Amino acid sequence: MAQMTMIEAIREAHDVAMAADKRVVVYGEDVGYFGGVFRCTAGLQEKFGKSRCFDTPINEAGIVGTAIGMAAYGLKPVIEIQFADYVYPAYDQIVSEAARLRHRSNADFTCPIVIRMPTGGGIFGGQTHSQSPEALFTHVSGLKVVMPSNPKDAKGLLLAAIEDPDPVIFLEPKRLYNGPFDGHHDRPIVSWKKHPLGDVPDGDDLVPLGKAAVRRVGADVTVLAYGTMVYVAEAAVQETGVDAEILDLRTLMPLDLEAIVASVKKTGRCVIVHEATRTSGFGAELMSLVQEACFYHLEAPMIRVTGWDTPYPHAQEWEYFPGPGRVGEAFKKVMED
Amino acid sequence: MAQMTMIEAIREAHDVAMAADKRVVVYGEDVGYFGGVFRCTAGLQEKFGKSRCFDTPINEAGIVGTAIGMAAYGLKPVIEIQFADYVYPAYDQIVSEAARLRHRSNADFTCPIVIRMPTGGGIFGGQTHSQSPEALFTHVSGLKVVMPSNPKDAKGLLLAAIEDPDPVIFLEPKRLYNGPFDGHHDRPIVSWKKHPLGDVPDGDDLVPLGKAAVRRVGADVTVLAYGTMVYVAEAAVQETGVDAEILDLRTLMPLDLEAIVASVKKTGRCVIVHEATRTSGFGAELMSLVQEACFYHLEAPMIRVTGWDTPYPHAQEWEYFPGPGRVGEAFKKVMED
Amino acid sequence: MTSDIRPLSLNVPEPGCRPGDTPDFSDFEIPRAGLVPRPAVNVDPDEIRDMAFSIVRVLNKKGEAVGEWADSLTNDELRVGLRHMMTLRTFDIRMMNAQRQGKTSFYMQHLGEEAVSCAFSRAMQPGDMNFPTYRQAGLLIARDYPMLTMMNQIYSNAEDPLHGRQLPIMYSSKEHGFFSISGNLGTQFVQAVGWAMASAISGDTKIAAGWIGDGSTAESDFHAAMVFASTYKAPVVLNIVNNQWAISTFQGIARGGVGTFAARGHGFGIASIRVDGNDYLAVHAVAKWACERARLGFGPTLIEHVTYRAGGHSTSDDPSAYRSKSEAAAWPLGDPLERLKQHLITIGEWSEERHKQAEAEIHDEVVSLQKTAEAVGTLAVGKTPSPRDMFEGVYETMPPHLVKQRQEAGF
Amino acid sequence: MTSDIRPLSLNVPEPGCRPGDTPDFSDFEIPRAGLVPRPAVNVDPDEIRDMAFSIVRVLNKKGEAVGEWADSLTNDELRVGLRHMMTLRTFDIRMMNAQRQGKTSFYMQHLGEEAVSCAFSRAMQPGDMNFPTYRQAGLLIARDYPMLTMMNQIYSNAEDPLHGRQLPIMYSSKEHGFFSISGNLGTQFVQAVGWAMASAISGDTKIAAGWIGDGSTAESDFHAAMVFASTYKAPVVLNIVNNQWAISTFQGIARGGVGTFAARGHGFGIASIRVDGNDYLAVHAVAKWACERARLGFGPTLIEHVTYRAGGHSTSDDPSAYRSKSEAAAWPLGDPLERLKQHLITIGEWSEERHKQAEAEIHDEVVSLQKTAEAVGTLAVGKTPSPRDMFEGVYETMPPHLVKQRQEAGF
Ligand SMILES: Cc1ncc(C[n+]2csc(CCOP(=O)(O)OP(=O)(O)O)c2C)c(N)n1
Ligand SMILES: Cc1ncc(C[n+]2csc(CCOP(=O)(O)OP(=O)(O)O)c2C)c(N)n1
Ligand SMILES: [Mg+2]
Ligand SMILES: [Mg+2]
Repeated sequence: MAQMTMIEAIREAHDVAMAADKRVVVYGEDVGYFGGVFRCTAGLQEKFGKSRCFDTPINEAGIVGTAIGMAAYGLKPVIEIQFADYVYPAYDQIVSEAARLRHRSNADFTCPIVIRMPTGGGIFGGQTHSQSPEALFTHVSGLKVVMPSNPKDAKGLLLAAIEDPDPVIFLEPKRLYNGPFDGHHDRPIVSWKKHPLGDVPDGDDLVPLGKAAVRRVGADVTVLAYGTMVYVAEAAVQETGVDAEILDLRTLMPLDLEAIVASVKKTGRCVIVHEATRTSGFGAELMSLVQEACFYHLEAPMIRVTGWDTPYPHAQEWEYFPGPGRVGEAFKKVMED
Repeated sequence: MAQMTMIEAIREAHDVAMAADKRVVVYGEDVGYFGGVFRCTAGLQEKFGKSRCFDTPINEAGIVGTAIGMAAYGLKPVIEIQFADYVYPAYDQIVSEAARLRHRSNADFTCPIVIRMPTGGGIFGGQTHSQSPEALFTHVSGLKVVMPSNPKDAKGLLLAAIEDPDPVIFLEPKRLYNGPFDGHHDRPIVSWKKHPLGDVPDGDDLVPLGKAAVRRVGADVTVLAYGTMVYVAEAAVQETGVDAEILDLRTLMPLDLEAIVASVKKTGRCVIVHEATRTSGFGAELMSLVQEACFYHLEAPMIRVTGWDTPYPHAQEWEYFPGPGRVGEAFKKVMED
Repeated sequence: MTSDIRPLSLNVPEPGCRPGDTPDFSDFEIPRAGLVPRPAVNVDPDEIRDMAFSIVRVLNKKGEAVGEWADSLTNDELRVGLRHMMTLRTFDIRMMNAQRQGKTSFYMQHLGEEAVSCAFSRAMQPGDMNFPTYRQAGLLIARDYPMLTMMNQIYSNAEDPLHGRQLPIMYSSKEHGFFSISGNLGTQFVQAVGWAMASAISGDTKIAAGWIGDGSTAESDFHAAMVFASTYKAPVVLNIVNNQWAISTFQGIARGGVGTFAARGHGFGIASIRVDGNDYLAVHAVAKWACERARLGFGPTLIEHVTYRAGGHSTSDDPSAYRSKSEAAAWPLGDPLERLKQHLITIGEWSEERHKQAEAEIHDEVVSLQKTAEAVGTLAVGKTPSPRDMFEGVYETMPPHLVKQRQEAGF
Repeated sequence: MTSDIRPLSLNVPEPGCRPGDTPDFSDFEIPRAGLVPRPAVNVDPDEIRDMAFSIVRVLNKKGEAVGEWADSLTNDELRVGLRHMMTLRTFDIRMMNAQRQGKTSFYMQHLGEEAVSCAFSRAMQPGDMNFPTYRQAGLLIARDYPMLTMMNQIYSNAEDPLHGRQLPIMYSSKEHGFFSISGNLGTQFVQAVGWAMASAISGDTKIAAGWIGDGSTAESDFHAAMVFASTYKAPVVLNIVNNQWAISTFQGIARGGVGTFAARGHGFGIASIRVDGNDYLAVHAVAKWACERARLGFGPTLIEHVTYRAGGHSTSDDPSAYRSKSEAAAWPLGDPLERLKQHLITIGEWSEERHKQAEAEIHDEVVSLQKTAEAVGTLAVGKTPSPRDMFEGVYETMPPHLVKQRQEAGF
């Protein structure tokens, strides 16, 4: 066990996987010599050599396209898109190729690749360094979609993603890289070094894909959250005193619907929180699944607390970000209804 | 008034717009000399000349990227993506550029472009000629998303889209190009030539964006549908005798939520039908909006009838396609619940 | 200088010939066979810039094999090659017909381009991998992939190896070095580079070949492929099949009316060669050279196969709407099958009689296989793939939501 | 041939010099100033292939302007140019500092590259349009876009013309021929081609200029731009700013260690020229040539500006982690500002005193503007843009769901 930031945990997952399996190769823009703009791959090139960890030309389609070819050959590429906002040039390769290869070839060829990308806002990154594109991947059959919220999960889920036989979109909330963040941007930054979830087991322990974690047991309302929003929800609980049960979904596809349904059936109320734009966000799917499965258990309309349907603004970052104030209000409203 | 197929109506909308406004230019793969693989632009090059209607290199990013530049100059490009399945190479230009240009430049530059694309299955087109990617656009702030279901609307909505000052994704259900289609693939093909909605007004009458049409007034259940699914829903009504109210949404963004809410409040039940993959499909957003607005009016869980969460298969097309049988069952279920 | 400037206008390239016009290929420069020398496989790409503007040709008008690129194949191998091309053509004819009869939804033929994939296939080694488009079934035929399996897929019957999920003709066979065809243009070009990089990363000796059409070189993935191939000196052969047309669009729209497609390799320091795609011997020799270059670690080669799409783009296409009906006949590089046949006859290794006999044999073989396939089923008739199959293989393990959907669907 | 094949290995290009190494640019070929002739603006691109491998240079070591590309500017214009570069450099220094003080979130400077955008800007005409990246603020400075407005945007204060929506430095000014910067690399290159096509379609006489970094030429949109520019002979100048680095990645990763970036134009029949990007006179002369060529209907030009990013990539970057600290000083093309200054002194049109005085004036002007801007507000301090503004401008007319969200947000 060692106390780590999320960056260190991610780096360690790479290290463990590369040491265990020669087929694991790691690459992306600035990923090799420099170790990534967020340093998640620092030291890997030195340790494993330039053919297993290297810098690439700035071409996201090429990064994913070559990874698909490598996976078809038999390697296990773990690639980085520098920011999730820059994944769109690779969207065709992901949607039309990686996601469908197994199905269309009847498993003659498969695509075990992991596409990592820093996600989400809260760092004044404006519209091109803040996006949360998860719903654009959950709609695509054949992809798995993961978003860890802490160092422990980041390591375990990344190891599971690398082991997975299918393509995994691995979204890393960059605002959590160095410490948990509850949306109170005006308060001092906390570090993972003192957080229980910063305690990362050594070795190759996986956190299985498809399993949510209950971060807080509660009776009043179920909160469905992932990534940064888990801490925002925790702050809202503290501030409102509402006894919420907080689920950290961790994997969006496949989803731990069982855990969700069990909780909502218990509480009868549900608030869904994500940072992405609201319309057609993943919250819509969650809300639909809950209404389909728990209709007769719901005592009040579910509420979505999300980023607004605008580009992620620079100066108005904290008005855009669904902070604890907005989540707290949703708690109150859902309890009143 | 003239009786037209949807192809003819789309062609006529181009013709009217190009004649009225020199800024309208039309291009895409095989769009110029040949007039498009579905012939939606036939005759335009001959009539308006090669600089207003032309063939392009096969590069969807280039087609959209140049259109953005042209729009910034002051033209109004109406471009064709040969199949919706091939829009992904242009996804970055659409999402990162077209959708955000007005906002990020504070309207210093704007992007009045229309991106047309044949959509949906039912022609044994397999995974690469059948997709319905609407939800990948409704999640993107700054885009409008339109899907006509008949010649009259196709012309009127396309004219409205061309007039619109913002980028519009214009999805054309290709299975409706030549006639209405209710999912009974084993029955003879009907033509628009005998259908009231094949009666297309002359001139430049718009069908405004953002307004749904009530295709059938009913009391038992509200059906939210668009494109081909409107006819599937009509067939299901005939076959089950359920007195459904069928809304043809026509524009998904901005959505006519008012019409939806009014209908659901009246019927207390709701079935949502689309051809796209279920998870994170537009049905999820519709279901969420209805539960948010009509929670206390709902008498039964809403039901989604959709394409399955698989690539669109070739041989199993009719098992994938949400046909009248499946919609009818949803009617019965929602009435029993 | 502003005052006397004339208004600008848009340049839109036009083919030389449209329906009603008389085809005229007199501008099309064809170097004589044997002219282009064969450089060492480790040549510096800069030293062979000219090869991107010339055309490697082996068979001359008299049907002789001449020049430094001749002799890459024995006479037995040439006869095998001829048989492959004849087989592919017969196969195409039967399947085009089957489509017209409604036995499949869709077909795409190779008419006039048979030499490209048939000859290339024979220059590769077992274990190498092609990333083909939909117009290289010759790669399979020439590697003895069972035609019956191809037909089963085309008919989407119960024996379709892809279980009806994929379109007809979008084959996949890892065993035969044939990557799953996508249907999206261009995507596979950069995947080929990735596969080749993986071979290099693994210290392997296998190479990859990418395939793309003239029209599809315009796709951005072409660039991704060139950039990655160039940077990492990937052991890959990148093939452009310039068959002059992209559906209704002539190659000048993708090429910009200047230079050649092969010349696009120069900016990347990639060895670039044009070859007569209707000359089985030339294609094979150039393919062999490029494969050797890749395998020996000298990096990628870009090959432009100059050929002509003599048929429609697909069964959904009628080319008479956009090009002269006599254009195919006027195409100056002739018919690949006819040219190889004449060569073999010229050198006394073949005859009209043997050809007729081979034709009959192939016809019988294909027809008999067709019957076998049709006995299983054709599109939506007879034994068809299970609807259950559409839910399988989305992931290795079916996740709960798909299990539920499958149950909901009743399969 | 299979048996004796050695295992393949991956080629990963490396820069000549990493932290701790002594920079060595001796391999970098620099033709002497005045060497490259100036062709006619309607020259056939094939005839000037060499220009993609040479470097157009005007200022020699002695500070004289020599050769056919000299004399595109008067001495007055040169002094204006010097002032622009000095202003940009001073502006950068102040804003880098402001970022360190937390007054803005982010900044990107131009150190060492000032000549490229400052000189290019002066070769364009009113009404022409640039599609810049984040490192061409010189285009604005040299067109007298108000620095105060730039600062207001950098500070995201209430006077920010983009209302706080966009990042600092991602300027937009149609009036000044400056297209809204995106932040996504490469996207704008093909948009520039589209704008130029629109001008041609409209029978206008305006031209466009696209901008891209060396690293970003690897993006696929580069290809889209080249293909469309080539096919439609768009009146566009396509600029590659090769400043040797893309964050931590040296230009060899994008270039594949072969040829030049300019050479990528050849495969498209596009006139391609390399220019000394640290030579204000050379950049201006080449820009003028290319703009004229475009405006007269002779089609696109690809220009590679050879320069060096002397500072960090952005305020988030520390280059000492990946390159030698002395590399910037060793860069053989010198400092653009110093070189123009020396030229003017050499020809007797400037002096150290005048320079010092100009420096002081510029410093005072920038500082005073900065005070004015800061009096309005800095990031999240003072008068800031309204949160209401984030909901505006998503569409021309706010749709009902956004009105509702705005109300929900309480603005
Ligand atoms: C990304 C994408 N865009 C468009 C299409 C539609 N399409 C199919 S084939 C074709 C023409 C391809 O021409 P070419 O590359 O020359 O290949 P050929 O058919 O001549 O072999 C087009 C435009 C597609 N399949 N994929
Ligand atoms: C599509 C995309 N991918 C990645 C990035 C992240 N990024 C920003 S700048 C940069 C380096 C660009 O280098 P270059 O093109 O040489 O321009 P320079 O910064 O040297 O001016 C990268 C990788 C981005 N902004 N957009
Ligand atoms: Mg072709
Ligand atoms: Mg650079």
